[in-house]
Amino acid sequence: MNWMLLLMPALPLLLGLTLGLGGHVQAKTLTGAGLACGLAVVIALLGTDGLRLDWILLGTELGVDGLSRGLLLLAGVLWGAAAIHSRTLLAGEDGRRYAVFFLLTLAGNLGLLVARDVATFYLGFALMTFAAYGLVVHSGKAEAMRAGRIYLILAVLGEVLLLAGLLMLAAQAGNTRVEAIGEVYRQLPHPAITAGLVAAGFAVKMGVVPLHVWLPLAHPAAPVPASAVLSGIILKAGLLGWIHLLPLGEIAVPALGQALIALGLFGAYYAALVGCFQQRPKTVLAYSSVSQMGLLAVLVGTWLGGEGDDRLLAVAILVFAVHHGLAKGLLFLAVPMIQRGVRPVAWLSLLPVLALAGFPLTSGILAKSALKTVAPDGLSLLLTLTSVTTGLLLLRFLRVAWPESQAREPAGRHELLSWLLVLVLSLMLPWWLATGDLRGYSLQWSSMVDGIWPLALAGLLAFVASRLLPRWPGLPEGDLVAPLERRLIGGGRWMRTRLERWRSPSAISTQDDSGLPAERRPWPEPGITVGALLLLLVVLGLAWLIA
Amino acid sequence: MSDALLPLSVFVPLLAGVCVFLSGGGARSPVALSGVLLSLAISLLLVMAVGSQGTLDHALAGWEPPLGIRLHADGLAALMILLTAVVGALVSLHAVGQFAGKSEIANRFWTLWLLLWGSLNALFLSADLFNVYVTLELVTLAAIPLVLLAGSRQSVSASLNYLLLALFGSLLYLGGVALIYGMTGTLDLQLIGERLPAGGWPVGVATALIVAGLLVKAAIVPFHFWLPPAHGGAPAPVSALLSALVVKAAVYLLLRLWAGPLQLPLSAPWVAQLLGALGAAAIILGSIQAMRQPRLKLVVAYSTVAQLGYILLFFPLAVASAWQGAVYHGLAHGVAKAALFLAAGNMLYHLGHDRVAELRGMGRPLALSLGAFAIASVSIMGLPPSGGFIAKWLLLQSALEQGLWWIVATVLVGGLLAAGYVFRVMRYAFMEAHAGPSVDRAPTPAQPLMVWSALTLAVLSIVLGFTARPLLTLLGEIPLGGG
Amino acid sequence: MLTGAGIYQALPLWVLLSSLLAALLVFLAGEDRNRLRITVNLAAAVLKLLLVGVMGYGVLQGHTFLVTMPILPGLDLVLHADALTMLFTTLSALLWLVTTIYAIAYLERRPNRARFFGFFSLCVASTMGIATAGNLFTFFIFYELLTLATWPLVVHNGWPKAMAVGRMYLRYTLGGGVVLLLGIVWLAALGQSGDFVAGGTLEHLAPEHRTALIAIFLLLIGGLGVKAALVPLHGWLPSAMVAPAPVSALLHAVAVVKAGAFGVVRVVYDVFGTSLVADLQMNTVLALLASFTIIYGSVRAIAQTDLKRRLAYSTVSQVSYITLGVALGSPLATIGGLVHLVHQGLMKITLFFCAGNYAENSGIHSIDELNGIGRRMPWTTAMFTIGAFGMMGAPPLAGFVSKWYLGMGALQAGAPWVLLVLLGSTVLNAIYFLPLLHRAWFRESGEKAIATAGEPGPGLLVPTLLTGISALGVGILAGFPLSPLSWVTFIVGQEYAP
Amino acid sequence: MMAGLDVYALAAAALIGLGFFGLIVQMHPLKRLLAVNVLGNGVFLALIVIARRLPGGPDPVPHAMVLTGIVIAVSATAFGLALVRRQARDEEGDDE
Repeated sequence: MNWMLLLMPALPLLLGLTLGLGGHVQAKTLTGAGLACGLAVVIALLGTDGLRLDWILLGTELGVDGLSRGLLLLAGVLWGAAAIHSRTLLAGEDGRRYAVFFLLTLAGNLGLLVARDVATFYLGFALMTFAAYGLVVHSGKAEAMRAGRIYLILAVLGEVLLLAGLLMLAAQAGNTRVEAIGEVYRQLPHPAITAGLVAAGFAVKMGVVPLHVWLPLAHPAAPVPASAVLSGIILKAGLLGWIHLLPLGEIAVPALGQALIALGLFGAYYAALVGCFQQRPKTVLAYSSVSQMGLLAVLVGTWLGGEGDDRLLAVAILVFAVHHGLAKGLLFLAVPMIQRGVRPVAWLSLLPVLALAGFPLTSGILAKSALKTVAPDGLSLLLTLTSVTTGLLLLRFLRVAWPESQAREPAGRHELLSWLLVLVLSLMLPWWLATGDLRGYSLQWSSMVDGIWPLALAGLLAFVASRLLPRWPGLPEGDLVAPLERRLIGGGRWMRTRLERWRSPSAISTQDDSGLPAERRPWPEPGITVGALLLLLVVLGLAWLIA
Repeated sequence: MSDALLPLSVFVPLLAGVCVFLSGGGARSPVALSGVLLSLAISLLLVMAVGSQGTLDHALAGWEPPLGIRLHADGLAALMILLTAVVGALVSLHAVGQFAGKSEIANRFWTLWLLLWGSLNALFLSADLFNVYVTLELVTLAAIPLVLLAGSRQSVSASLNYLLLALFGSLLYLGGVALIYGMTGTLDLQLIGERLPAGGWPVGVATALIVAGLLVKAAIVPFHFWLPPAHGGAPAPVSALLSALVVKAAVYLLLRLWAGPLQLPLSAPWVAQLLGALGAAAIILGSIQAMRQPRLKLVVAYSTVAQLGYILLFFPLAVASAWQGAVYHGLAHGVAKAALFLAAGNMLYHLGHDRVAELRGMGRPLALSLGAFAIASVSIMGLPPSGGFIAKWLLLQSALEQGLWWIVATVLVGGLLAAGYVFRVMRYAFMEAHAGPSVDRAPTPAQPLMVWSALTLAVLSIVLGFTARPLLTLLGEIPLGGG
Repeated sequence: MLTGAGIYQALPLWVLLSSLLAALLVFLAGEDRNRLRITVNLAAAVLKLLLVGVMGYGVLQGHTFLVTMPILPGLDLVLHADALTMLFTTLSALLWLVTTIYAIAYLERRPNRARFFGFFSLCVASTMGIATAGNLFTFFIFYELLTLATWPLVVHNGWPKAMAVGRMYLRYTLGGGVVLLLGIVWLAALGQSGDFVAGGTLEHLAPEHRTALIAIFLLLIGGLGVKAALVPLHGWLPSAMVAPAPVSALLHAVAVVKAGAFGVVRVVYDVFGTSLVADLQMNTVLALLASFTIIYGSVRAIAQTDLKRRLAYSTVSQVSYITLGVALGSPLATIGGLVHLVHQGLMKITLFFCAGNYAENSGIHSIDELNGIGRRMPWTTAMFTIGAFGMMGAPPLAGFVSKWYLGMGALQAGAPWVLLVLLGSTVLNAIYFLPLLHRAWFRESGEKAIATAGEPGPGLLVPTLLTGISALGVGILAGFPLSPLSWVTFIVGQEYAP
Repeated sequence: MMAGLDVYALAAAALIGLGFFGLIVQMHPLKRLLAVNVLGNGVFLALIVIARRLPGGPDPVPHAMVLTGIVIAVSATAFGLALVRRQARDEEGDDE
């Protein structure tokens, strides 16, 4: 059974690497991705023993626990749907390239989900991060290139911060196993520094403000299925990283926990507000993701601060992550169909929208309840109020995405199929994963009320605002990045000219075009007269010296 | 029995030379070659005898000193005889090719060269100051006509200059000998050491005269100026012999006098430093001049000026490892320089010119000669593995042991400068050339004998890097304390 | 004398001679005997690989090979084979075979092949000598021989620019050789043979000759630093890029820079010993120097627009990882440094093969010309990607393993600031490599890419693939018993054994 | 032992000085050759002086040395003269 743990990431990896050899792109990709996703679902459902492979990397260990099984299920579903949705892309120009990066990203993602040691986790994380770049810039448009550049800069930054933290862990205990991470932190002289680096490294992926700027750029630039997995599961890799590699529940790092909570809350509001002033549906969704990830950061921060109950927190995080992943993936998959005016899809898409808004009976209310059960006491109002901003944001989404006219062209078969798959599962999976307590709590009347009034308030606010503002103002995508980018580009150009002016030593020696030094004239030589006189001098000198 | 080898090693080459001169027509070359072979054999036997029995002595015709002539072979002499024999034999092979079809010049060459060989052996074996004078003059008088074989006008005036200065030098030397005889009443190298007063003006003047005379003959800076035109202008085999052996003879005498009668005066601190400084100046100036020469053979000739300087560095050091280093440098330089001159001669022979800047693309037609040049250069630069490296190592080590940093610096810088002039040549040889090297006349490829003799010498200069132990055993201990 | 045991014992000598004789044969065969030359080259490369394999097995069994030839009293030519030797010989022997194949294909129909391959073999022979040298004296012999053997390769094209670069190369390397020689002779003057013995042999001199030892150490490092391209002695390396691609690959991955780095390893571990180096406070000096080089090389690489020059500055930076690991002196850092000796070799040779493929196949020399070449030459570009990511230290590639151990070692050695260097270097590597990959894979095809028909022939492509996949393999299979990492761990275990 | 001044010793010194002066002042090769010969004769005379100065009659060894020296000097001078003539001929060849 446990060999599947290796096979699952290895299959897309090898397929991806050998796809360049030729062969049928679509068939291979779909088979490979399908098999891998199938394996993921099987492993997630059945569970398995761990697998130790000492000869791989620095001693690899694979395995699953409750949380990663849940995320693995999410990954299996979303990647499977994305693979189906990608069919048209695979047929197009550069389809082979897309397939390669798709499979590599998939391999990295699945690999990190089952990694149980630091190095392997980092391997999967890095593979996924860098391969995803290929997906972001796939379209080749200037916009995509810019998004890719910023994605890469932040990704490298994250990798570096992460590596620093991991090396500190490794210096203490070698290639640490995930289970033993708390023990290692206890031995560290300054656990807060290490934890800070690790947290910051993953925060880039999680889109914690202010490291979120790549998200609103990358999502709209990437092809639809890529956006879906990006928001749905790739972001969650950062979450898993936090859970695996921070000493959650083992030792408390209050300062860091509070920082995460503060940044998370701020991000939840800030991203939602900025998102309200965006023009494109995928950008709005991206901001929504940032906002929602902020809430997850609050949960992790709470845990890291040493508050709350471990088990409840784990469940809450899992439910929230799966709920958000499915709902957001669903919306991303739906966007092109909605924009083209496929009405049924548009109407059905209200389901995930409502779920994200935390409407009663949707998976959203489950997530919101979970959040409330574990959130620190002082924050419950603030957390509830995020539903208002989320509601506003989703209204904005509907506003910019809603079709102006009837469908000009029908939805593609694969498009529809993948969407339906996720839709069905999104209605069931979160409920299935939740504990009985949580389900019961979510179905209470008070929770329902809590689910409805913020939305109502949001609707009211939206109505008032649209009255007050005849022309809806816009904000640049990626908000903070615009001014920063100008500085950066200017600085980079300045650096570059500096560096270029810095003449290399070879430039001097290669000036000599002919390579021939001018023949220098030999010195004139003394004649006999001079020689004889010198000789006399030597004689006298020597004689004097000896005497 | 084996002490009979001493006179044989002197008279066999001399007689062979005379025979070549007397024999006529087609017989000359065979006679000459058999003379070379015979001389080689006797030299090798002599070296083996010294190796197995230690020092050998022989009084000519049973006449004992002071009126008789005593021949004396110790390790130092044996090594020089070995060098002469090996280099001489290989250069002779080269000469067979070089002078093929020019019987007149060949005749003169063989006669003079065999005479020179005999004189050199006599010089190495001489055990008294006056015999040294005689043999030194013999060497000079055999060497200068060899230079003239090229027949060019420059060589005539160069020879004349050299002759006048050399005569002046030898007269100075003779004056010094006279003074020493006046003080000690003997000419025997060993006895002088015992009888010479410890100091005073007469000793000073005598030593100064002798050393100065030898400096001229050894072409040590500032008396080097006669050497490059003479060595650079002569035919290749002659240049090789002159650079490898003839100048070496005078330097050998300096070492011999230090080892024998004049150790005390020559070890006076400032004298030793002065000689060392002259050596250093030779290394630096010679190398820089070598870099500036437009013609290949002049480059090699100036390289000789520079390389001779290393041996003089012995005087300020004056310890066992420096002794070994200096002598070994003499051997290594002899072999390598002969190879360089032969290789350069092959290029000149082939192209009709040896202008460095026009050697582009000569690597193809002259690959083996260029190879010989390159391999021998390794030793000249003092890079491993080669005889030059071993010598340099020994000199450096003794300089460091005594903390003589200026010598360390000179040796190291000298190596770099040598690389400068060697690679200047190599650079042109490696340059891209579509049409091959420029020529002054229709190219005449060098004969295999010429090529392979150069290559063999070059390889020997590398082999010397691995044979230091037996050769230095043969050399024996540094003769400290006079006699 | 020539008993079976004697022959076996002299294995290092045979390894050395296998390429020395190949060089000789190639020279003598001349320009026109193409078949013979190729046969000799390949046969020698394979033979050497076999010999190295046998030797490696012997070393693994605990046998110590030793050949001694007395040169001067107290001065022997010593060839030996210990675990460290095997690390370097195996790398060289493998890469020589690959590079030979590549070079044969690369130089097809070009002039002066006999000369090229002769010096090529001589160069490898010197490398073997450096690897098997048993004392500083022997090391120096081959170190200088290497200089002489590589110069003709650097100037092989014979262009005026190449000649000028050749002159510069000589100035640096011969100058370095002189400094090194001074250090070695000084050591000899103190009565030390400079034998390579694990843990060093000079500790007893420390009280009396402290200053001299510091000076000697600096001289040795200075001399070796030229070839190891430590700033400010690195100037020759980027310029030496005028050489043909296989030469660049050889210079950067196997022979020259590695010889310098290997020498640093020998000096620190087997001549001085880590404790003495630490006692003299030289480890800090060396670590600072290496760190500065790492950052400096990367920064300079960013500004290069010529592909090979960018790679060259990258080498300047990467090779110093080895020095850094050695300087830090903790066991883990040592593992990182030594394993990088192999890893950097594999990655850099891949990159240079790729650069050679681009140049040879499409005429691409500058970075701007890479646009869209990934579509035409996917395999080459894929290998280039592997190499580039490896240099950045991304898992599971070879560079990651090195960086991982270096980082751990830095913390173990109590030098957390080195972490900043490593991470800074990662960022800088990303800055100068990722745009290349972006161009190659994602930009619109440029002129050169459009004019390209496809991948180069198998002679160029197969070696590239072999090394690229190896760079991947040694990372993925780092935990495998015979991987470089395991081998290095074995070596370091010996060095730090009580 | 190198005792006081006498006419021979002074003459030897004078000859040496004259010869040296000639060698450095004269430019013509023939005159230089002659100067070297004068110098040589001075040295020979000095040797004779040394022979005379030893107690117990003239010492034969310096005499033998002088004889040999003269032979060498003669042959070297002859060779030198041949060279001078050759050089002169070469220059004549230039004039024509």
